[in-house]
Amino acid sequence: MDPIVLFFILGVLAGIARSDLRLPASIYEFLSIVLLLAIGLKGGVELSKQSPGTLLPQILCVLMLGITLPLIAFPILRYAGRLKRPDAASVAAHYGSVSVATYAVAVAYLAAQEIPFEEYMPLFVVVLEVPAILVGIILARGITRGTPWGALAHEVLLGKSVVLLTGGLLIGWVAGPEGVEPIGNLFFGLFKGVLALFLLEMGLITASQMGDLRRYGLFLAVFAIMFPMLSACIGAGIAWFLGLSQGGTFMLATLAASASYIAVPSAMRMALPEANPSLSLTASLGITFPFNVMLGIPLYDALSRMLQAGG
Amino acid sequence: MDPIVLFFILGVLAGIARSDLRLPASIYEFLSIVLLLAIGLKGGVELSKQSPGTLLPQILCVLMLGITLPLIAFPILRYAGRLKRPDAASVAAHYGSVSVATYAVAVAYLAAQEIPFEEYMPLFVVVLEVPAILVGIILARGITRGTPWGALAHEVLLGKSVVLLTGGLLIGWVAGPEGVEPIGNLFFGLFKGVLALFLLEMGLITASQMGDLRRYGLFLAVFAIMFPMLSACIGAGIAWFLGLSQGGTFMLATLAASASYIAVPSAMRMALPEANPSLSLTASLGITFPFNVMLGIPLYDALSRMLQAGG
Amino acid sequence: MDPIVLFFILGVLAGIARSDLRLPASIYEFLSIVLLLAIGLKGGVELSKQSPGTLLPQILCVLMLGITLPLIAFPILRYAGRLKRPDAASVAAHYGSVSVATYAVAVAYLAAQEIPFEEYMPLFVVVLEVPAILVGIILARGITRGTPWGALAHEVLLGKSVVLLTGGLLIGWVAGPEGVEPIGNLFFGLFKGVLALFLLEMGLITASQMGDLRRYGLFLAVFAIMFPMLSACIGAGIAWFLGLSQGGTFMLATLAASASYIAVPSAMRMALPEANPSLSLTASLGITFPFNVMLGIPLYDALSRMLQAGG
Amino acid sequence: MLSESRKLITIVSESALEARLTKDIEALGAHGYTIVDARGKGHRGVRNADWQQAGNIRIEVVCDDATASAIAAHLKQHYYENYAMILYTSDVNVLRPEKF
Amino acid sequence: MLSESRKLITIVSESALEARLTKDIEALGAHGYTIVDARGKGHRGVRNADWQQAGNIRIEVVCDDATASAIAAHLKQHYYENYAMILYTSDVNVLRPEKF
Amino acid sequence: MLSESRKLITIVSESALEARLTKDIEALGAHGYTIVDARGKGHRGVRNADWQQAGNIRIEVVCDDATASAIAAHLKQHYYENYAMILYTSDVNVLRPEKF
Ligand SMILES: Nc1ncnc2c1ncn2[C@@H]1O[C@H](COP(=O)(O)O)[C@@H](O)[C@H]1O
Ligand SMILES: Nc1ncnc2c1ncn2[C@@H]1O[C@H](COP(=O)(O)O)[C@@H](O)[C@H]1O
Ligand SMILES: Nc1ncnc2c1ncn2[C@@H]1O[C@H](COP(=O)(O)O)[C@@H](O)[C@H]1O
Ligand code: NA
Ligand code: NA
Ligand code: NA
Repeated sequence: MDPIVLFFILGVLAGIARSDLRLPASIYEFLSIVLLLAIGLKGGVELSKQSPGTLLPQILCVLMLGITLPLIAFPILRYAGRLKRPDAASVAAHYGSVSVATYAVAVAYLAAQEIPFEEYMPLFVVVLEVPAILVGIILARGITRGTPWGALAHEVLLGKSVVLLTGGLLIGWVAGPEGVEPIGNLFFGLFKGVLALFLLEMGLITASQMGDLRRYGLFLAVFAIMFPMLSACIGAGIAWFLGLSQGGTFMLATLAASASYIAVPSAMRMALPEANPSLSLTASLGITFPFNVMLGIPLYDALSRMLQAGG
Repeated sequence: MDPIVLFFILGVLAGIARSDLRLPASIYEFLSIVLLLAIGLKGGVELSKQSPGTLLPQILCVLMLGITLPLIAFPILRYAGRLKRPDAASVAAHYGSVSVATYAVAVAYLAAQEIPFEEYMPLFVVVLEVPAILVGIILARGITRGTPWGALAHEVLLGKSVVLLTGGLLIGWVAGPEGVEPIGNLFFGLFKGVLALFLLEMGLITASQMGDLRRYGLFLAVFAIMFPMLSACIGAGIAWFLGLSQGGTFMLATLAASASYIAVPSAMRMALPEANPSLSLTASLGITFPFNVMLGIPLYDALSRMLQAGG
Repeated sequence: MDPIVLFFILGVLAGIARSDLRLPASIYEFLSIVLLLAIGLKGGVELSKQSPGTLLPQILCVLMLGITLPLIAFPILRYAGRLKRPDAASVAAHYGSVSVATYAVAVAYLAAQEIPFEEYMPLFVVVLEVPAILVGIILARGITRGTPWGALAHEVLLGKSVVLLTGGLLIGWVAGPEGVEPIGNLFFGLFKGVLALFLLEMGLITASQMGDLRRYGLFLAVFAIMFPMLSACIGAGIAWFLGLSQGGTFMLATLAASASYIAVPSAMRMALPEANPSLSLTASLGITFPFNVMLGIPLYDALSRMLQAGG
Repeated sequence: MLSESRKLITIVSESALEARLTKDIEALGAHGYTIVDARGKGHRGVRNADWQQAGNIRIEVVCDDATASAIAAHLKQHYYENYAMILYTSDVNVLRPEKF
Repeated sequence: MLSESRKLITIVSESALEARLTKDIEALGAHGYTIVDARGKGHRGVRNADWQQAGNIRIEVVCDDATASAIAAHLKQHYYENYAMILYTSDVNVLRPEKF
Repeated sequence: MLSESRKLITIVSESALEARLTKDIEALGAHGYTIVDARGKGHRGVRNADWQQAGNIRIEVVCDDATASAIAAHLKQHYYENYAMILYTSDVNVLRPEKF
């Protein structure tokens, strides 16, 4: 098992055992900034080698993926799960969007096995982050009623994760491979170490979310495991349709399967304050994230191999 | 002189001169987390190469060391030093346990001279951390009276330093040398730099502890220098008995000579609140730590060479 | 364009767009501590190779530079700019002193082009930091009136930046090239990455300072661009007179052109509290710093080449 | 010297609301505010500041009676239903009444 | 609107006691608490929060009179002798009295 | 038990003044103080604690009336003109009056 996953497990166990271990909030923030920039930079460097002609259709398909996923999740949550309308919409938005931490673990997973993939994929992370939020709000409210769209757009598009990913992409794109080389020791050389520390804290946070699990019953737990697997299939299907490599298919499957726990919660708190934030976080952080990191990723890897072999 | 010791001296001087230099508390915390994990990981990787047959007798001897040291310290403190019973017990517990920072400086010291040692030694750090706490409490209270043993065990065994050291050991042990390689840039490549920054802050903290020195009189100062030298001899003796290498003898001597300033103070605050915490910290942080870092380590090196030559 | 400058621009744009991106204050502090130590260490290592005979005249000339610059700035600010006496004196002190961040960007600039320079130059940073503060206070008050010189000397000479630079210089000087090698991964290997993150936050801070720009009118903006160019010429002239290399000439020009935003504001707040701190910061952080980082540095490079070619 | 009395209104709520709350407070006529980061527990459970979504802020505003009432009414109407929030007021004496 | 009065009890003590104090406060009937990290000086010397052992926390609890008295009595009995701690109470008006 | 009354004086000012203010407060007879880091806005603009120069501290002192007045008078005279600062007092009941 990848040692970074062991760090996550250490965090979960320490959290469950109520250890006083904690990464200071400012350090968690710092590590996440470094990860977001590193992912953006790496993607940007690769981006400079792509032609817009290849990218545009891919971007459009990924955008469709981000719109479709919450539209599938919503009726399941609302009718099978009997969640209130805003809660169903909010959870749907979380699962339509992505988790950068899961993406980072997937990157490390491929690196450990030396499997190549379309390295400009961070672009898709940005593209997937936003649309599910809009879909979620419209699902809860319709288009007409008084959503503060301006303030919301500001919150989402200028939120930390979008700015750092996009900023990193642009800097990497402008600077190119030689340009980023002198800052590579920090952003690339330390990537896995930083990710390990980050996952340690994620484990601690996950453990504290797990406490609420009982409150929300079995349906949520089942949804939080089954829906990502469905999403992964859809994501892998689109990747196959786009002709991505096996590594790329795996990445898009994992992205689809991941659920947001940063950008979407903030946006929902603002746009759908009547939705229960703890419900969504328990699902995405307390179940889906650990599931993906520990079991999902090998599954999606197998899935992408099957598709590649079959195709 | 090793530059990391110079960082410590810089911190002490800046502190004494009342400079406004400070590492933020969250950074101090972060650096200590990295050091503890790094030490644990390194030890764990080596552990995977050892057989339980060699380790078990060593662990038992080291355990005895951790029980014996406070039992020797207590009567000295109580009768020669005329400390109150809980104070004597608390100081004894500090000196029976270990300081991970001192261990780290010793590791760097050997690395600079390219002297090998039994690299699974972090195991002994964990083994030495706990027993002196129990001995200290029993010395103060006896076994019968109302110590909250359950809460205390939780506090000690799930305290930050035990969790990180043990977690690091286990991760290193499971992952093995190739497994930890991708996170090596952070945990091993930066080790000495992180240690340098950590020691800078330790110097500042030490300087602030030195202020209280005058309050507690000469006996404490003498004890805080002489007792570590005695402990070092006992530690070195045990190492010699176990047939450890010269490097290993030096390490065990240094571990024995070091005094806790993290785990034990926390535990004593909980289990022996009537003991004066500032008394123990002044001794262990204000005197013993700088003594060990600047003078003790070369002394214990000489000691281990003598033993090795003699044996 | 150097990617570290792109990080700065990213910060400025994110700040202007009111993104919620922020580096935690403790991280900003940490990064600045690492940069100051790294700069000091590097300088100290080189210092050990110099003879006092070469250094002393250079130090004296640089000292003169630090005294002269505020004496030139003051009448401009007071009579052309019609600032109140304490404000004129305070701004003059800012521009007589230096900005370590600007120095770091200049170092990275030369490194990217592989241009050598007198690497003991951090010594000049320290030498330039202090005198302008004294000159500023005397310009505002004369020598006689009740300045708390003792407290002030303490504040300045034991301030974070002087202690870390001087400490780094001394450690580097004592430890020498091999001594600092084991801590080189952190202090030298990560230098540009740390600088990039630091400049990201500097950009955010700069953007927040720019808001006050309108308040202070055109004169201040013009001064904050023109005066550094004048200072750069004077600095370059002195470097030429001292026979420094082209790289060294560029560095001294940049140092002269830079304006303090750490040590001097603190000192002025203490010694000249009636001076408006926001006025000086708007000039030095809101205008001069971005100007130097984005446009000034290439200009001063051209200037130093001309001088070198001409001389 | 400290004879002039004012209201001190203290609000504890979610960190995420900082920008909106300070805007509202200023719009309702307060001349300033002071914020510290906090953690805590209440009807909406533990908010332990482990990471950004989970922290509180504690806002203090010194103002006159009318402004205090206006702030309390506004927050009750707009935030109480959906956000973690408590609010209380007390009497304080100030040094420079013209500032508040 | 803010006519209902309650007690505000403020405790400053050692960070190390956080878990125990909050447990006690809840057990004694308080419905919530707010904590901020602090530093300070008192009879037991400077506690400057340089590192973990040396920091304070400042806990605030809004509650009724009886709970406030119970908390004060409990803390006095169990912590005052051996720990750095101060405690004071004041009167506040609250918006939703049913919460406290 | 909490019958003894004292003054609580709260000061919000620039972080840079911490050392000087605590020295003054002790010199004027207070037996202790508690400090938390803060940010805020007032007549001298936003102080958002983004970096060292731009942060506030919030100091609390529990003391008798005379000391509170002395502190208020001293700060008014020495700092109000040139530094960002507010100050207010209120009445609190304390547990161990001999401490303050
Ligand atoms: N009784 C109380 N005393 C002090 N602080 C409280 C109290 N109740 C709630 N709080 C604070 O207010 C926040 C929001 O409260 P609530 O809306 O009840 O969850 C909590 O996270 C606490 O920080
Ligand atoms: N007179 C006081 N005013 C405000 N805070 C105080 C006072 N005395 C003590 N404190 C705070 O309470 C903590 C513990 O006080 P003590 O038990 O007296 O050492 C100190 O570290 C301060 O933070
Ligand atoms: N009306 C107010 N209520 C609460 N805090 C205030 C108020 N006015 C000012 N402050 C705080 O006091 C600091 C200095 O105020 P000033 O001197 O008015 O700029 C501000 O940065 C705020 O933190
Ligand atoms: Na998804
Ligand atoms: Na020991
Ligand atoms: Na200058």
